Order: sequence, then structure tokens, then C-alpha cells
Amino acid sequence: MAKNKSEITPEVVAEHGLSTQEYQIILDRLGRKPNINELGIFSVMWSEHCSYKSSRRHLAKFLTKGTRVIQGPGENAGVIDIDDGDAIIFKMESHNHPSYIEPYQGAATGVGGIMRDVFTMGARPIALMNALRFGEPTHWKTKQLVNGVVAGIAGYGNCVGVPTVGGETNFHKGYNGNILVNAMCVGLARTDNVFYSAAKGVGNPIFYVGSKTGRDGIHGATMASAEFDDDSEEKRPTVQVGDPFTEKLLIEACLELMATDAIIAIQDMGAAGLTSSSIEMADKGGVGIALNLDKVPQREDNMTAYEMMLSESQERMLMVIQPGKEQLAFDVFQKWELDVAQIGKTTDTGRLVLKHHGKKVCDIPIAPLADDAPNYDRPHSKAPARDIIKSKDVFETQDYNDALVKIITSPNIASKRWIWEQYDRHVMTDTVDSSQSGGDAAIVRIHGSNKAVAITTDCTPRYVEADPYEGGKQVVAETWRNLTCVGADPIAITDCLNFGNPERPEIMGQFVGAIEGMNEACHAFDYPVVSGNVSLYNETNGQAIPPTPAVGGVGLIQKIDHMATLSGAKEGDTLILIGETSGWLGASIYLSEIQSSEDGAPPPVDLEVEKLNGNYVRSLIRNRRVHAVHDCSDGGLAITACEMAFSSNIGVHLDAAKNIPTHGWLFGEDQARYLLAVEEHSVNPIVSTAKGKGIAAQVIGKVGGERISAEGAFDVSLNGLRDKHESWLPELMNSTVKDAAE
Amino acid sequence: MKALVYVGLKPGVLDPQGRTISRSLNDLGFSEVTGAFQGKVIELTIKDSQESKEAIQARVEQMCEKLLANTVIENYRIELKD
Amino acid sequence: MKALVYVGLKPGVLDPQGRTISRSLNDLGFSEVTGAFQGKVIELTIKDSQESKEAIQARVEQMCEKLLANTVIENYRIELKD
Amino acid sequence: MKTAVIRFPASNCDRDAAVALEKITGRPTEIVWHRETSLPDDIDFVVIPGGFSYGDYLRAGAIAARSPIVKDIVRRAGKGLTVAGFCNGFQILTEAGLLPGALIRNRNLKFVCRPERLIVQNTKSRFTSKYTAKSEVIYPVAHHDGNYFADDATLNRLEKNNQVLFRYADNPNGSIRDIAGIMNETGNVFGMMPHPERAVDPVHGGTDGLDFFKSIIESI
Ligand SMILES: Nc1ncnc2c1ncn2[C@@H]1O[C@H](COP(=O)(O)OP(=O)(O)O)[C@@H](O)[C@H]1O
Ligand SMILES: [Mg+2]
Repeated sequence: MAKNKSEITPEVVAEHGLSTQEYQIILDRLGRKPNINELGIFSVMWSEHCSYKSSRRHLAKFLTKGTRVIQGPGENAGVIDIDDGDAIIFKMESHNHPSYIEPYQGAATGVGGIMRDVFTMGARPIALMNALRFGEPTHWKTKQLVNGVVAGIAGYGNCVGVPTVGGETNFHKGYNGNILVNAMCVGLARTDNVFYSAAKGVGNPIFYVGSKTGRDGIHGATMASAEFDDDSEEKRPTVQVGDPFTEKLLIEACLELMATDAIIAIQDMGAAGLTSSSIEMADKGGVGIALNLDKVPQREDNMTAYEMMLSESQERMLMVIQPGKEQLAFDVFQKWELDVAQIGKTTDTGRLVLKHHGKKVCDIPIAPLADDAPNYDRPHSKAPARDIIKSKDVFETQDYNDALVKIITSPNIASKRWIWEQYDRHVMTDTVDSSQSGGDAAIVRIHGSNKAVAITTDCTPRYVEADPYEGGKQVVAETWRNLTCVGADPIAITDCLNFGNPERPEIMGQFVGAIEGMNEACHAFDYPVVSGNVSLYNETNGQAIPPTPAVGGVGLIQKIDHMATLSGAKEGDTLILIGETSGWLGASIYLSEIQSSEDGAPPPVDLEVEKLNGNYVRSLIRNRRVHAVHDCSDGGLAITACEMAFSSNIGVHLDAAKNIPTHGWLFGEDQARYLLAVEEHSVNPIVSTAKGKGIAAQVIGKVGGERISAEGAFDVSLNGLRDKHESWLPELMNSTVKDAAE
Repeated sequence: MKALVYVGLKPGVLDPQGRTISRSLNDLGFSEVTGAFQGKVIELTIKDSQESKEAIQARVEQMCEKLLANTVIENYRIELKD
Repeated sequence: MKALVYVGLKPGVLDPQGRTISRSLNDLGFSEVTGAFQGKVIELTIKDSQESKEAIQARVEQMCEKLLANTVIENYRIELKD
Repeated sequence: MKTAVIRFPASNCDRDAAVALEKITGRPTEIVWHRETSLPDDIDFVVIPGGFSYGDYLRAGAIAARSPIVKDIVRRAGKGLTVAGFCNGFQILTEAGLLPGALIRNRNLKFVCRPERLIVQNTKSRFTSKYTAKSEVIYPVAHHDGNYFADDATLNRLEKNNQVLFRYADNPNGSIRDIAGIMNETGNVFGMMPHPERAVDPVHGGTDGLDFFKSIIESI
């Protein structure tokens, strides 16, 4: 282990993931060889995970400002204004590699980490979301990973007492060797009591709070930046164990102290633990920091300075305390039975100075760690555009009942109840709508008020794979649409950009294309990015995952009695489809499930039409003109109608296609479309107003009875189909998948 | 015949349960307790057969690797009894 | 000195963990397993003192009665080691 | 009526219980910290809330049941104080010996969160007097260790004395004889895994829990 070698050889430098050029910069800046501690610190600060060296220049393109934005990217999480002095603080983060190696603890610590990012800023976490991507259901490892990841998310979030209200789950062979676990946390704070990480002043006490430091996850940050190979099983010992009990105490203690004026700056210890937290605080505040490592609460005997600085033990925070408030801080943290220690002071040297056993073990200037951090412009190439597939050229099923069942029980469409019933969705008793309705966005009331936030996570990797730019637009558009579906004003997004190895031009091309597409949509909707996270090197043996820029959107519902879900459809309602249908089957679920093909260009997204249609649907919800709303996404109109029927517990009938092929009409995935269930007498006003605004709106069916049918296509019983939709995942999880590794 | 499998966290792995248990024992006045670890014992009943003890031991080891222990963070020890 | 406390469910109390373990072992092809019980082992580190083994044993029994075991459903067994 | 809610480290339904009590009584609820050695004297009704006190480490509710405040709750309950525990609160009451039996890991070993149909068994208690006999109510459940167990003698006694107040219509956790909630012999201490405090507001999707709390108010 490098820490025992005092001699800095080229091997040791390489072991730390530093290139010779990067090492040369260190030598120049220090004017001498770094010692092992200093090398370790540079290596984690300059890892992809901490320095964003491949992505920084592209992330800079994002729209990050808006009328409601209080804090954009750059802090622990983004902050938006939702009126009345209330602020919403949110972020999404990946824990992909740890979750593949140890699903339960990897997912659990992912949830814990994202919650700390949010309450560090003074917010009480009020909702969790999770975006999960697993390999093929039949792959020998998938079941065990689903089991562990879901239990880990449940075990942590349920214990801390924050409701997990929604998410998404995909299965695709592209994730067989590299699953994605993206967790999002949304918190509530007061606009006048938001906390930041910039240390201030000279000689101010630095406090360490939370769990003791052990040898957990040393080099986790560099590991998260290293491509996987089969012997990565060897990297196992770096997995940390989560302690939700301590996290809960930490939340309550921090919020209690935040109600006083004792805290000058605060930062959670995430990746690269004490190193990145202390350096970020010092760098942002333009001060120096001196720490006495003997004071750090330690779980294990004779830990080295190197281990303490690189440890990723969970549930720890670092803060700069107002001089004179030390005792107050001690009292609060001891009341909550947390380990707490004053481990150092801010200085005016601009340097990070570490003492251990009375010896100086590190003395480096802080500025270069940030300023000179590598910032690469990696070559990127564009994949050739895919052909547009016309629905008339796509095989048409001769048995629509069978096709509907195949699609409704396909991995990405089937009900995820088996997952979300393991999540406490109701704790805090402000959950208005959650996974339970199968709805587009979760709705969480602002405690003690009549307003709510709507939250969604979305990504359609097969579209991004087919066309990164259009796919990137679609990801942002779908979140905007999902928030619109419940009557919310979309405000801002967070993202989690999961891609392969950026040193490969075609992967970098996906990354750049997706960002530019996402950004165009952000501008069109005035829908800024306020926080996010990048996860690269998601590859196994050179096989990259499908490009997966997951997006979490947040919107505001001014009055909870002016909202909608997909569960309100009533007997006798008329179904109205908003938006044009061309019958787009390229890159569709129909194509993959019925034709086992992922060919074709994805459906294009016309952002002006999205806005026009969405704003109209939202106004109808506000005016209480609709009983139920659901957008058309995976599987097209037919699946949208089925999901509405399941959730409203009533049958639906769809009219025949007009001058487009039936399979395109029912399963085409044209964008900017919404299915509305409305009362008879609202039909004409809704349709005629739409026409006046140049919005496509047509009556396409009726609500009622106990069957799900489409003219000239399928006709099945509501309950029968619902049972199939519900039973796919439980049957998978209860089946015994033979261990192929034998 | 019976196989006893003892499963515990590897040294150095955080054991929140153990820490909480020793704290509450102290709170209850058992100040002599300075630390605690919590592990699992799994008692398996195994069909009698002609298999040698070594063969059975080897099978139980497989069971540990495959299911009973999470070898990423846990160690295990096996005891056979008839 | 160390005290090992073994805590297990009383006979007659159903043991969901044990049941699931033996079923999954069978599913994995370990058909020789006919039953499983899951219990806990708690390893306590105890400050050295002049106390007699009996006295220490008595203290640990108190710990079990007061906290470590729920005697409504669980039995316990104590082993002292130095 | 004066009410109190106990807060243990990692209780997480303490606020929810307080919100429900304040909504129904129209009076502020006292939050009592676990290290307190006695309840305020003028308290009429104490709720031990749900959550994961002490992380559910060792056994759900085990460590909380040994905390100072619980000693006083046991003492006051002996004098007839009305006490109710929901979810983790039920686990704590059994661990403290105020209610018989124990709660073990759910049959399928998984945490379960969903609205659950319950059948009211006895409407002559101070916790259920506003319900009609055999009526069906829906409360959400959200727990990992809600599988109620007691030996046959205890169960027979519970049933003979009509101490079983709620049973599950579709048993979500393997509880023996579908038992969801029980009271003690003297009828002043009650525990259940489901969450009545999560069914008192239309946004909860139902308000069946209101009558539970109203029953208690009437009785006091
Ligand atoms: N991992 C998960 N955790 C919680 N809820 C989930 C998860 N996966 C899917 N869901 C829920 O299942 C429903 C359907 O998901 P999805 O098809 O992605 O919705 P949409 O396509 O409308 O965005 C949603 O309500 C979503 O919240
Ligand atoms: Mg949707």
C-alpha cells in the first residue's frame, strides 16, 4: 500500500492516478517533491471525481441562472426560491461503482451522501428520489443487485425518516457489468438561513462532527474515476458502511445549531473526506487551514496522516464556528451523542498545514489544488445520424392483444411496486402523491402550507444513444412535461451525467452532444441547471454503458387543490390527446419488444411545441378542467392510457387511428403529447381553445367499464392486464436465477 | 449433523450496532464494557450422508461464499457438530 | 477479557430469517440443508478487574436480562474468554 | 386534553404524531426528550411515535425501552395514564413489558409500506369507541419488524379479554392471528404497527385515523 512507501517513485505517482504532466505541475508549484500525504491530497483533488477535469469546460455551457435561482452549481446543492421566504435545495448524485461492488452499502451510502449535501446547506431533507439502471433481467447478477440496491436505499432512507417518493428503473444489457444508482434529495430551508461552505476569517475554530474516522473507502474518489475490469473485485475493501442512525442525529444536531448564529461555514465530508472538505472550504473562502490530526476522532489504532486525510468514513461534517460559540456547538452535538472535536483553525497563509504527532506532515498552497487542477478538452467525435424509420416500414403485429401484453410486461414498462413498496413514502406526512399512483411526478407539500413541490427524474438512454443531441433535449423535456402533468410550474433541474470512458472520442462525443441538447431545452423552457454530478468511466472491459444523463426536475404547485394526477379519470369521461401523432416508431419500445431492434432515429423534440402544449395543459389543470393527466412517453399512447386506467381503476377505449398505421398510432413515441380525461361538457371548449392557439387536440376515446380496448386493435380486461403489469417484477425477484458464475 | 456458521464484520469495518450496544450498556450502568461487536450465528441442519467431514466442510464454505456471508465486509468461521 | 453472548430464538418462535436461508440454500442447489436457524452473537470487551469469573458471569447475565436478549422470545448463552 | 410525544434518538414520526394531536385537540403538544426522568404531571395522553429509535440496532425498540423516560411512562401507565405506541412505539411498548408479545422481522424479510385494510375488533375500548364494530379502516403501514408474535396462552388471553383491537384484512408481515394492534389488560395502553397519524388529512389519501384520536379525547 502506497502509504507505507515514503519514497515517491514513478510507480507511486502512477498508483495515485496522476499523469507525468500532472505530477510535473505539482513539482513546479511546490518547488520540491511532495511527500506521500501531499501526493495523496493532490491525487484525490485532481481525480476525475473531484476535479471534473474532462467535463468542466462543457458543464460551463449550461444555463445556470434564473429568476428563482438563489444558488446554482458550485455549492453542495442548488437553491431555488419558492416564495414566502421558502427555499428548495436539491441535488442528484451517483454511487454507481460502490453499488456494483456492494449493492446494499453502496446504495445506502449514496443516499446518505446526497442527504448530507442538502442539509449541509441548512435544509431539512423532505424527499428522496432514485434513478436506477440494471442489466438484463436474465443476467445472473441482476437479481442480486436489484435486491441489494433497493434494500440499501430503503434501509437508509426509511431509517432517517425522509420519504422516498419516486424514481425510475430501467433494465438493459448495456448495464450488465456496470449498474447505475443515482439518488436525489430535496430539502426545505428558509431563504435567509442558507449555509455555504466558504470558510471566513482568521483564527476561527474548525470543528469535526459525526462519526469517528476509520480506514473506510480510502481512494474511493480515485476508484470512482477508474474504469472497471474483472479484477475490480480486488478493489472491494474500499467500500464504506453507512450508519443511518448517526446520519439522523447529524441532521437534527446540525439543524439545531443552524438555528443559532454559531456556524460561519459548513461542508460535508464526501468523496476524499477531510481532504476535499477542508480544501474546498479554504479555497472558496480564500483562507488557509491548519489542522492537528491528533485531534481527529479515530475509530482505529495508529492511523496515519495519509489514511485520515483520504478516509471516506461516512456521516461526518466539517465546520467553521463563530469564535465564542465553541461551547454552544459542543453542547448541541453532545446532546445528540455525536463525536465532536475542534481539530484546527483558519489561517491567513493560504496553505493547508497538517500536524500529526507534533510533526508537520503536509504544507501545501491551496490555490493550485483548484486553479491548476487539470481541465482537458478531450477530443470528441459525432456518431453518424441514424436513418428515420417510417411506421409503414415497421412490421405490424397481427395480434394486438399479445403485443400489448408483451409491452406492458416488458422490463421498462412493468410496475415497479416491488421496489417502491419497500420505501417509506409517507413519513413526514406531507406526501400528496408518490410512486403509489404511478404518476409522472411526486408531489410533496411544503410543511404547514397549502403549496407543494413536484419532483421527477427521467432519462431515456436509448434515445440518447441513438442521437445524443435530440436525446439530451428529450430528457429535459420529459422532466418538464412530467412536472407540467401535475400542474406544477417547472423551475429548475439537477443532473447526473453517467457516461463511459471520456478518453474515447465517441464517448466524449455522446457527452458533449447530450449536454448541448439538454442546454438547448433548458434555454427554451427557462429551466436552469442548479446542481449536478458527473460519473465517467462507466465501462466494463471496454464496454461502455448506454449514455445516461439522468435529470431531476423540480417545480412549484402554488395551491394543492389546483393539481392533477393520472388517477382521477371517471366513468363517462372523454379522452383528449394534446399534441401531434405521426406514429414515430424509431428507437421505440414497440420496436425493441416486438421486433427486438433498437434501430432508428429517436423522436425529435420541437421545444416550441412542447412549451405551447405544456403551458396549455397546465392552464387547464389550474382551471380544474381535467380529471386526469398523463404524458405520452415509453410505449406511446396505448401505455399512457393503460397507466391512467390502472391508476384510476377504470377501463378505457381508444378510437381507431386516422390516416396513420395502427401500430404507430398506439405505440408511436411522438413527443409533446398529453392524454387528458375530461368531463363531457368540457370537451368542446378545450378542443376549440386549443385550435385557436394552434395546438393539436383531438377526442380519441372514452373512459369507462372494465376493459382496456382500442378500435380494431386490442381488447383485454382491466384487471387481467393490471395483474400482468404488477406481477412481472415480483416473479422475476422470486424466481431462482441460476448462478452463471459457477 | 449440524453446521454452525459464525459471521462477523471484518476487522476495521464500521459496526454501528456494536457501538450503540456498548454505549447503552454503559448508560445502564455496566461501565466495565469498553466495546461490543455484533455478529450472526447460523445453525444449519444437514442431511446425514456418506460424505466425509472435509467434503461437508467444503460445501458449507461454498454456502458461505454464495449466500451466508457478504465477503466484501464479513468474515466467517465454520464449526461442524454431529 | 471478552464475553461472548449467544442469543437465539426460543423453540416455537418462528424464525423468518432461518426459514428464508434454508430455502435459498436449497434454491442454490444445497439440497442437503434441511433447516436453518439464525441467531446473534455479541462479543463484549470487558475492562480487566479483580472480579471473580463468577461475578463477571453474573454481571453479563444481568446485561442479557436487562438488554441483550428479549426473554419473551429469546434464549441466551454466555461464554467468558480471556 | 394535554398530550405529549416522546422523542428518542432517531424517532422520525414524532413530528407527525404532534401534528396530528394538535390538529385534533387544538392544543399544543409537548415533545419530551428521552433523557427526561419524568413526564409533566398534567399530561392526559402520551404517544410513543414511530421511527428507528437507536437505528433499530440490537432489536427494534430494545434500547429506547430502557431509557429514563420509559421508566416513568411504565410507572404512570400503572396509575392509568393513557399511552399509545405506533410502529416503533409499539415495538418499544412490548420491549418495555407494557404490552405482551414481541415484534419480529416481517415474514418476507422486506420493509413494507402501503395502505393497509384493518378490521376493528372491539369498539368498547377508549381507543376505538368511535368506530362501528367490525368496520374496515385503512391506515398506512411502514415497517421492517412488524411481525407480531406471542405464545398461544398469551394469544388466547388477549382474545378472551378482547384486547385485540385491530386485525389485518390482508396480513402484510406474517403477524400471528393477523393481529395489528392490541391493548393491555387494564385498557389504557395500546400499540399497533399501522400509522393512524398518517390518516388524518385528506392529502394522506384518507382520514380513517381521525376517529382513533377522537375516541381517546372523548374518553378523557
Ligand atoms: N426506483 C424507483 N423508486 C421509486 N419509484 C419508482 C422507481 N422506479 C419507478 N418508480 C415509479 O413508477 C412509476 C412509473 O415510472 P416511469 O415509467 O419512469 O414514469 P414516467 O415514465 O411517467 O416518468 C412512477 O410513479 C415512478 O415514480
Ligand atoms: Mg412521464
